[in-house]
Amino acid sequence: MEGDKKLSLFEKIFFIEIIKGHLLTLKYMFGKNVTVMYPDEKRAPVPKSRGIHTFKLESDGTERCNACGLCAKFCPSNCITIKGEKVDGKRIVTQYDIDITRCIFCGMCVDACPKDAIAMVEEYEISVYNKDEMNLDQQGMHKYSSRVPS
Amino acid sequence: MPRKMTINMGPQHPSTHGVLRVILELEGENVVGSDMEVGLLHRGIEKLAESMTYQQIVTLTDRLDYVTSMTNNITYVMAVEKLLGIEIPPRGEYIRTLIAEMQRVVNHMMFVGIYAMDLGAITPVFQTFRDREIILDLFEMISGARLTYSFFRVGGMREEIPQEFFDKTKDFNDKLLGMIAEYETLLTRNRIFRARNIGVGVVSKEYAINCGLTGPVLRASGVPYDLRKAKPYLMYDKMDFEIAVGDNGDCYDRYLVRIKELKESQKIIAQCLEQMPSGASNCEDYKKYKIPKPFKVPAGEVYFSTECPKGELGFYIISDGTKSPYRIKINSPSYINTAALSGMIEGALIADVVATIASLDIVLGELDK
Amino acid sequence: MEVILGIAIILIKILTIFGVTMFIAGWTTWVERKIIGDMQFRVGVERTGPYGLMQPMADGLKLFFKESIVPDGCDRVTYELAPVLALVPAIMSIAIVPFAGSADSFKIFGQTPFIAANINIGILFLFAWSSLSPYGMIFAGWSSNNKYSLLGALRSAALVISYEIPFGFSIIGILMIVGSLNLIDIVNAQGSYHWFIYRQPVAALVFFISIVAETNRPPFDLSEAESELVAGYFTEYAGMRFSLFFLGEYIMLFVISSMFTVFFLGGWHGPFISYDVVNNTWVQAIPGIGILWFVIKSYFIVFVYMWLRASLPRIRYDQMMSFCWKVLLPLSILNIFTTALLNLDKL
Amino acid sequence: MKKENLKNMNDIGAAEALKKHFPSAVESAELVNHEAVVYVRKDDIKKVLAYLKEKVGFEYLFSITGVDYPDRTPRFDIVYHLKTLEHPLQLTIKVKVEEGTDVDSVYDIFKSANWCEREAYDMVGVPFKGHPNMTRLFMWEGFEGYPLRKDFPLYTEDK
Repeated sequence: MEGDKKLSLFEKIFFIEIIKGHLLTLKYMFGKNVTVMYPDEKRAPVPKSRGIHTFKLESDGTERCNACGLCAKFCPSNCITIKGEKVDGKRIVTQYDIDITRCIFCGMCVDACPKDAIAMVEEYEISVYNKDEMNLDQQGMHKYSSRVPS
Repeated sequence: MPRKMTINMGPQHPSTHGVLRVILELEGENVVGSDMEVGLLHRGIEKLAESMTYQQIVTLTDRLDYVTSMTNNITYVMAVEKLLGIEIPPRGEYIRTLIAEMQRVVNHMMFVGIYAMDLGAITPVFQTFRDREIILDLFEMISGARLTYSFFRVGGMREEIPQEFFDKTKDFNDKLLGMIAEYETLLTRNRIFRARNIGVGVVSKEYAINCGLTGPVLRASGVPYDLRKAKPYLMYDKMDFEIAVGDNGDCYDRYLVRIKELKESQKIIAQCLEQMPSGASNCEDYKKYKIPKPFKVPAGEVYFSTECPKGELGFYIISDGTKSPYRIKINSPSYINTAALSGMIEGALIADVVATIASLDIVLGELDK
Repeated sequence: MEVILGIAIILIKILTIFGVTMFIAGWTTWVERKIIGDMQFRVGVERTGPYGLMQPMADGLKLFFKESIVPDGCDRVTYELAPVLALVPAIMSIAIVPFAGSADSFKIFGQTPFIAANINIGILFLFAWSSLSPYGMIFAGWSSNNKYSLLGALRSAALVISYEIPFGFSIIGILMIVGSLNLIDIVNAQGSYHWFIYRQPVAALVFFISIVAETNRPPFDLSEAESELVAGYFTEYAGMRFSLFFLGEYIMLFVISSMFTVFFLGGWHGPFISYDVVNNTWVQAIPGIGILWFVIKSYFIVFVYMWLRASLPRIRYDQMMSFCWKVLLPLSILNIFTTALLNLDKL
Repeated sequence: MKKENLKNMNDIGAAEALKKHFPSAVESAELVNHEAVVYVRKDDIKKVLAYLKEKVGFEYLFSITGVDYPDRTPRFDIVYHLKTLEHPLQLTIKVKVEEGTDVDSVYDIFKSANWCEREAYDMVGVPFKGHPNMTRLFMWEGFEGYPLRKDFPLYTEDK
């Protein structure tokens, strides 16, 4: 193959290929660093990024979800628990839990929702100190609602 | 009479690429025998798939070879499409070709970096990760994730791709050859790198075929077999590219084959972008296969494989006419390549064992399934 | 009175040099992380203190308070002895480093040269101590009852007999020209401009390669090759014992770099120097600049070490051995003969 | 069925030619969704695979797997996938195995069968006779049951 040619005697004696490599690293040394200084400086979020889940709200601030349960059914890792009841002839959701420790952020719940009631925002800093807090409940699903256009 | 020493390389070892356990019998530093233990990352993907619908299994394929999720997705959805008898429009096929080649670039960049790292050179890994980041950003732009994309769906893809993606890919592609030249400056001609590689971990042509090796490892042994040419799928029959073939089947050839494939991928990406047709990218009745409704697949069976960056990834799907497959068998390249490792490291030194394992480019998620 | 003053001077020298060297060794790790980080377009340490300058302190503290794990089935005495054996030769070698000679007009207490022990067999002293440091590795590898450690130790033992010979032979040419084993004499023989690096280029190359192997630095870090042997001979060490190995390595790095400066780069000589016609010697025009030159030159060599680490893959140990025996040794012998022929008049 | 003829053949053509050559050993050869599936009698599998490798050029065995049909006797299918490297031909060869019996190992013909057979044994519990190291591959020693059998539970109660 192409790179298989033997080193010539000239190259061998004067370390040509090693010197070339060293010049490259020296060039890097005076070049720009690519590190993103994470906590101080963050990457610009990608709008479509699949981060934490949130409810999409109607303009009057009510949930769109009617507890049909398709998201729970289509979740590959079975991490959504959903319960609803009928109030004034309209189904509303009474319990909505996402077990974030099991969630694989595949976005299938978003795709599955016929009401377009759930969305994922680009929030990725979701670590907490207590494992119990990794459960996203109905209250928590409102946290980033303002970030998604209704 | 020299006394033998048994040394346990892995599951926790810096250069076994995860949780591969290699048990080496040593005489001094020479390997006289070896055995392997795998399965420490076995998650039973094949069993899980039997209880999931065809759409949900896409998320499982992400977690096979987590470096090349896109090609896994493509292979799986194409297998199901073959079983269903769906055709997708040319734009969809071009997009799949384009993304498969970008994923190959990502994988081979990873290989070059990690391989150099295992041989003790620490800068290439940062070079390649720096450049890989650009493609990951592009993938994030279209799919929303950086590693486990779940982007392709049976009959099409999750979302339409914005024009910005193609423009940025073109910018990246124009710079790709320069990036490859940078990696090569530190490695290809370097005398220490060559001394560590030439004649190490040699696989003869016959042994390679007999062991069923795939991908760059097979081609480095002088077998010009590439599914993209042998059984063209997607748009590969319209692309102008060469198969990289090695001569000696040693680690150095495996490295060179991958460098050559990087350059060929650059050519394919350029052609894809140039020829990209407009129109729909999902199949006609894509609504039928969209997510809220699980679809049924006619009974039968199919084996479909594509040339993934690491080799031939095949899905053997048996369907019994329900919403979930009856049985899925994943034929993964890392698995088949690792099985032949024992024969390659016979008589080698420990340093050669490390080089050989790295040159196979294995990912344990795929090996253990 | 003279005796007491002499002892006091020596004690001051010892304390100063010891303190300064420990300081230098610690912050060399900072320098290394910064330089290699820059070469890989990273930032390197930057969280502790401005530019991460307090990082060595933090590392030291952490290692100091960390539990020192003793593996089961180890040979306790050798296990405890090994880190000490790795550190002591490095510290002892500092004694003969001539930071600045009597020619420097920056003088303390009269004519005292800036060297802890100005002995006339300086080179032999250096060789004796630097050859002892592999014992630390071998002890560590053997006693910690770990196969990876043992392999690392055996590698370092195999290596030490390979590189020590070209290491010694490479400077015989210089000794023939200078005619003295005293390091100050060797530096003075080079003056400002007659550095041995261009009078003895082959020797310089052989010596440089040997010292990289001597200090176990990449690309010759076979005995601690982390991708093969996990961490080599100190796999089982943790806490304070590990930090002794670490300190030993970095002190040795500095000592050996300064030896390259002494032998090939003209020691403390540099620009801003003038010729003292009355005493027929070279003196530094600016007081104290000799030490500065010495440190700059030594740190250039340290930089080259880091540069090598950032650019090269690791060599395999059998290739290293055959390289030492088949290339370096003949080259150094050839160098001795050539030097002898060219300097026949001096013999 | 000859090496030279392969050029003009498709998968099912090759399968039918194989049936013609081994009328007794090959039970059926049919096309299932584009795949040429050949059922071979259990005792003849080694003979057929050796012939395919030596004489025909199907030299590349890349997958052996077991499929469980609990309602059928014989209960298991062992599926071999073979292909040629010169031509785009591929054969799916199946063997029916009853629970408690074993199949001849093809390890001495194809080295790639080493792990594939161990995996098939591990997953559905069909042992291969003549394999040098017939132990579990993925699951640990002492693991009870065979995960890819249909009667192996997917979920168990947490304790």
